[in-house]
Amino acid sequence: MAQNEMLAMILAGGRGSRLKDLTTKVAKPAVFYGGKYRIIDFPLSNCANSGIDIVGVLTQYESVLLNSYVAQDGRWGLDSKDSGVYVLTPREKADEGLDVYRGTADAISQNIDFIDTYDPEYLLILSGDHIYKMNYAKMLEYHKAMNADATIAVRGVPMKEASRFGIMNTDGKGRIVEFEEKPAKPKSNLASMGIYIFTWKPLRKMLVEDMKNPNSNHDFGKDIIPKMLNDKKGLFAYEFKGYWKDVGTIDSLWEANMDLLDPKNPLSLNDSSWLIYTEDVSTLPQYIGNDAKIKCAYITQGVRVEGSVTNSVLFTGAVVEKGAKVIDSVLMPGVVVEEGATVTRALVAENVRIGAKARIGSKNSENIELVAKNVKGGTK
Amino acid sequence: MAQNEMLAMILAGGRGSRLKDLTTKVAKPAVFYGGKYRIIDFPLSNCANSGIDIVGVLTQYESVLLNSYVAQDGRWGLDSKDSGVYVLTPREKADEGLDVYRGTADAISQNIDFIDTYDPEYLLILSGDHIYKMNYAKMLEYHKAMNADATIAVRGVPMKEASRFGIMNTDGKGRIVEFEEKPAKPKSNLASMGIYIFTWKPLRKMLVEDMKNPNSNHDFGKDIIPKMLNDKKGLFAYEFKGYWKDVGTIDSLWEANMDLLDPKNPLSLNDSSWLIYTEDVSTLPQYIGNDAKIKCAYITQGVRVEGSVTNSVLFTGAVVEKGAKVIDSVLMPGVVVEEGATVTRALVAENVRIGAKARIGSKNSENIELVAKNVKGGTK
Amino acid sequence: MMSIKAFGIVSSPDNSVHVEGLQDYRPIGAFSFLGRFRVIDFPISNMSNSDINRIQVYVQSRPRSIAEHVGSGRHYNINSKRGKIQLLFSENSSSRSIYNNDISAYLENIDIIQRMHQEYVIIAPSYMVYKQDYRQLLETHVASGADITLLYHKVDNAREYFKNCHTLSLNRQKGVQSIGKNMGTAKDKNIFMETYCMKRDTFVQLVKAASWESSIYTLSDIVNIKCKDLDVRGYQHRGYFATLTSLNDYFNASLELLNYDIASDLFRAEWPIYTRTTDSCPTEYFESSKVTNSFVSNGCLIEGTVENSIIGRGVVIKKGAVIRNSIVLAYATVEEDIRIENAILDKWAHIIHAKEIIGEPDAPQYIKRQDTL
Amino acid sequence: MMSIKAFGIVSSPDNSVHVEGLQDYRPIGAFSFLGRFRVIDFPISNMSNSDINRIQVYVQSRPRSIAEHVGSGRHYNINSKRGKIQLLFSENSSSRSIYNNDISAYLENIDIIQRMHQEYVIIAPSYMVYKQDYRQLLETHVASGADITLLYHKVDNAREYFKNCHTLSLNRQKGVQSIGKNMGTAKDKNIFMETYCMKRDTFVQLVKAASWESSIYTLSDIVNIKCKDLDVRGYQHRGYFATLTSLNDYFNASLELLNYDIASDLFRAEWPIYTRTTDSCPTEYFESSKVTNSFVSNGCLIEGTVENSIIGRGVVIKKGAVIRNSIVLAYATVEEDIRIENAILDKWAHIIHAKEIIGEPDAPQYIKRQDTL
Repeated sequence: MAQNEMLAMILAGGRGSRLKDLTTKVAKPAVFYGGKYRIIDFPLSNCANSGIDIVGVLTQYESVLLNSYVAQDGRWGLDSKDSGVYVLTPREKADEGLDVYRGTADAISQNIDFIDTYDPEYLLILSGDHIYKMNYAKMLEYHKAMNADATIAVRGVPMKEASRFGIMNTDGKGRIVEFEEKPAKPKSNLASMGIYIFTWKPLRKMLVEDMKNPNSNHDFGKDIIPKMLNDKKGLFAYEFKGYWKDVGTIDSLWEANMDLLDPKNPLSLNDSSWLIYTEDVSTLPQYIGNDAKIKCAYITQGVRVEGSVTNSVLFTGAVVEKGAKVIDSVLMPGVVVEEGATVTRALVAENVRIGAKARIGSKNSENIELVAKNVKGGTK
Repeated sequence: MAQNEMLAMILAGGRGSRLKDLTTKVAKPAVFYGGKYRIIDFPLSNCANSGIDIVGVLTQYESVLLNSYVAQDGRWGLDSKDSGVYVLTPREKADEGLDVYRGTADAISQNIDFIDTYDPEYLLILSGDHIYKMNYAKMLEYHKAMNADATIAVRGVPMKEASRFGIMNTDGKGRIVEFEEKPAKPKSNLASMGIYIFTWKPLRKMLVEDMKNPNSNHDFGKDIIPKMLNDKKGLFAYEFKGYWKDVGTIDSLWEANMDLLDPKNPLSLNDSSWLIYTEDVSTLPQYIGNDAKIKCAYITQGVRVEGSVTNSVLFTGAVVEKGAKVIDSVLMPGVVVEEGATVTRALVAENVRIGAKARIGSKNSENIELVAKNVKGGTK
Repeated sequence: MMSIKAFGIVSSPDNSVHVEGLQDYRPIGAFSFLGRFRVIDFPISNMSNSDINRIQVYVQSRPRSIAEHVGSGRHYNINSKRGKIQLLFSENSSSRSIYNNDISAYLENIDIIQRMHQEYVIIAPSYMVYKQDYRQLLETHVASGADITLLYHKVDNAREYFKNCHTLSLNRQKGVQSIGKNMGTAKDKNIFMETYCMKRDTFVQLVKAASWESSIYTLSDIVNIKCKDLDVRGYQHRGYFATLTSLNDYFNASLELLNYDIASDLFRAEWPIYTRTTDSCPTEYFESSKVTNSFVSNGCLIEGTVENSIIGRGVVIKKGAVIRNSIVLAYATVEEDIRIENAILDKWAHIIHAKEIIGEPDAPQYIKRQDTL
Repeated sequence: MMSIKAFGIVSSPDNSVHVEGLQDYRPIGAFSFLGRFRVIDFPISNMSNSDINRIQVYVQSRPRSIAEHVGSGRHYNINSKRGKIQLLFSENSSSRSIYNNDISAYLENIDIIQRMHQEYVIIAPSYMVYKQDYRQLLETHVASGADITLLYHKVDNAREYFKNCHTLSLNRQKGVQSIGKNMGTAKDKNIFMETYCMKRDTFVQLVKAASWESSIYTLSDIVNIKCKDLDVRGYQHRGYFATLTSLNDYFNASLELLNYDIASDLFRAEWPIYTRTTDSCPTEYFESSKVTNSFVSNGCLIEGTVENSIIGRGVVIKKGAVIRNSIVLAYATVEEDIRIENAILDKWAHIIHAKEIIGEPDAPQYIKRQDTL
């Protein structure tokens, strides 16, 4: 029975503070992306499509929405008899105080008892805030073929940018010989994607030791990986070549949305062999009104367009009223752009109302404007 | 759409320390009962059968198993589109520290944002560790008919024992005029069952105020109910007459199991109009061997009996080998009683193995013996 | 959802109904409606929203699409333990004979009907689209003391439309005097919505009585006969109402909803119409797209022109193609520069060579499933 | 569950098979087995445990019980988005004609088969009980380079048993030379388990070829014919194996499992047999109960004597009643002092007046569903 061969743990505790007002109420993995999705739909759908049945989601900070969202595991088909998505928050034990997660490794260590319940052979560790499609079953095959202790997914970045990343230097046959965090003079352009497969038993042992180490940051990148390299364990790099995005800022979130308008966009959410699953909604299909004008747009069900939409992504329930113009923008769920208003190069947060004739953003702005509060109508 | 008319919140944070070794690894609501159930199956099944779609389960302490258990909301059919069982643990907010629940009212207060998401008219508050069948929809009808601010379920206890309970004194028409916690001279025998329906809006206001009150214990019984009485709010008692048990000790847990052997047992788990749902298991049906002798027993699937069983309750996967005797006992899941062993007046914890020819418990013991560790074989 | 004292039955049309083309591939209940729904989503959502959590769906021929779409019913928001959507088949399912009617289907499953715990039954057709709170219907039925209550819709265009439908003759007290056929002889009629409310026991008696009297009697036949002996009353429905018992009806009923006010009255947030999601991604509109007054489902790629039309999931409309007053079902592809007007393109149709497909507003052109033209 | 490169087909028996009594109410796949299972749980669990997450179940007549039992398939541990258990009906379902065979069912659904993403198909019957890891079968098939691999079981009692079954003639290299019928002429035979592994494309070609050659050809007929042209091989199965194509076979196969060693080899923790739970409570044994060598399901009330028997869910056995060498299906009631031996009591049977129901070990007495005797 292969079902618990590999368990996935998604680290979803990031505050995402560079996403400003988008993350004051929700954790970063719950941020909206791509017309109908939330970012965490990507790792969760990847797990479902890769045949992983049990997923732990490690959350902290303001996560009531994220917790409720991922708890509905039927959204990703992870609700069959022995499947499930489990929310794991820091918790109080009978003999200890209540604690937060101190680092990425600590988040796993605190849940060793959860993992032990399923007795997996391998542990997959993912980040909850990356946008990409990846078959973890293939990565596991590679891990097994290499007889690895740990396999780290990497992707090639432009050499000149490599010094901004955690860089893996390999022996040319995939084996990692060195790991450098943001090296001044990078020797390779293979950046860690924060996706790890560990053979569970030896990792478990390391984690137990690491928990007791007062000098450790309890972090995979800072402590566990360096120690494994030091101990001459078998660490291998698994190169990923598809679309991948870490949307850390408003500008990059906007950009990732705009990428979907490219007809050759490699994320191709249309591919029926690797669907991304998300919350289901009960709405009308999208309605395009009598006077609507739509050019280059990514629009989902429940949207109503009576005005003009160009180069934009519109989420469920967004409304563009008559005479309103939406250009180079992202309208999150429930946004209403009232009559005659214009929205340019902006990212409008959930349920925000842009008053009639208001003008938001401008064609030549350096940064994308985040609109997180209702905007009163303009006069012009 | 009636679906979120009433939300249920189950307080499942009790340590249950009087259940000794049964609750060192699991929280009390996860303790086994009745051959195939866990205690929390009762309030959860009652919710499902009463037509409640959204249930929050408030846990703390050692609850990884409880959290995973209730997260599988399909077990109670609470997995349809807008239904769900949500685990709510104490959590850290962006601006505050991480905290435990300070009292029953605080547990609700800390989750006001969760409740607000569903915007219910009424809030049902339950305890996770009581065994009973109750239609909360009927209690809600009563709450509405009385135009109550709060309705508290009560049951008649013998007058001489009334001083051990929280007693509700009513005006004879159901209206509560006084609440006395463990009164020396009880005026009534109506004991609170810890089941409340509140009209949500006014309760929400009270909870927000209570959170700021430094002198409050943040408890429904100690603070909220007395204050409501003081404020002359409409509090009503709803009398419940069926089987009800709070299994606080090993003896009472054993007793509640033995109650099921009574052919006239009023809990009647056989009633197809009010089933109690629980985890599904993939096992053989129960197998009764060639030399087996069974008299008065409550036995579930996956059990194998080759020996003799009298007056006992056997959980999934329990095995009674040849020549072994089980008398007046409860064998929890996976217990093995080896050849020739005898178990009398005992409660044997999950997966414990009683060695061949061992003798456990005695016919005339005052208390029920809890066996929480493997027992080596006897010599006799 | 709190449960009420009624179970639901979603009925099949009898064999006198046949919708040209579409019905060759699936029963009416499985017809796509407004792009993302299927017709059967309406009766089931009405029941679910009315707190009915035990529903029997009667299926006749070609049950696959209904069986798959309804599935376990979780997407209809019905508790999967306490509630249940049950598909009931009739063994004569494939035969087109007049004996194969609703009564014979109920008779075949009469044990199951008799074992239901609920005191009342609401019967609604799988081939009509409307919104109705059955709690109100049941309350009115119980309060009135009637034996049977029938849902009807007052129309003033019965001469031209509703040709296959039954009508109710009502007295001043809303008592039903008889059930007849709409012969198109008058413009004002009370169209019977094939929706019944009664006690389960009354229903069982009617089914048995019908089968004793004549093996070709339908439920409406026997109720018509019993109008003399029983207290049968009408309950008026208001709002959008469509019968889908001919290709024209289906075409008109769909395009009528392009009036957004009518559509948004049928689809209200407090009365969700549930359906099974297909997890398709948003629709992509390209540089050259021109879309007006249309409902478009997810997963489409649109480069061409779409006017006054309903576009199903995953449809591809290439550059220069023009779709007007048409219904395009899921996964159809219209290649470059093709013109389509007053047409219904069935699922997976692929229009490559035909330069034009033009029907009439009152006689839409139907293109078969998987046809390559 | 990781997914493999094959989809699954659970096939229906052809019309030559008829199990007296039981099959009047449900197809063999829906027969109760060992109290808590249904026969179809075995092929589906084998597939699920073998990482097959797309499964087509072909149903012929009386589909309700299978449709309800299989439902959305979540209880078979298949991802409900990525995977799918699909019920496929054949339109001629009710007809008993020889034309209504497996090939006609596959032909009717050939589009759906051709649209499957997986390269291989595993076909297993809904009327046999065994445990098999199809990953091993597929690996062997692929490694051998064969066109078709057939699962078989070596038996030494083919003279008395397996009368309705096909047999394989194998050469030394396990090449299949022909598929024949077991005529009971020899005791040693390779019984064909009606289980196939091949490429989806090969399967589609066989289905089409069969229908061109003769409209009464079955899949095994065409494979038999193609043995000359294609590389067809056998793969030997070991362990418990039962065919349920007659009432006797059903009776014997069930009671054989009362040998606990055989039963626990078929039901292993690492190879769970999934089924739909009915949420019944544990079984209650009273003061006067005497039960030996029996499998008992949940929800029973037992006051009487049960020996060498299989007792379904919710069965009531009153004081003084004696059940011996029998199979009692769910919700049957045996009143006081009644003796039952070598019998099969169907669901909801109620034995009140008949003092004795006695069959023979090789000719069990069958009592109809809901019969009151």
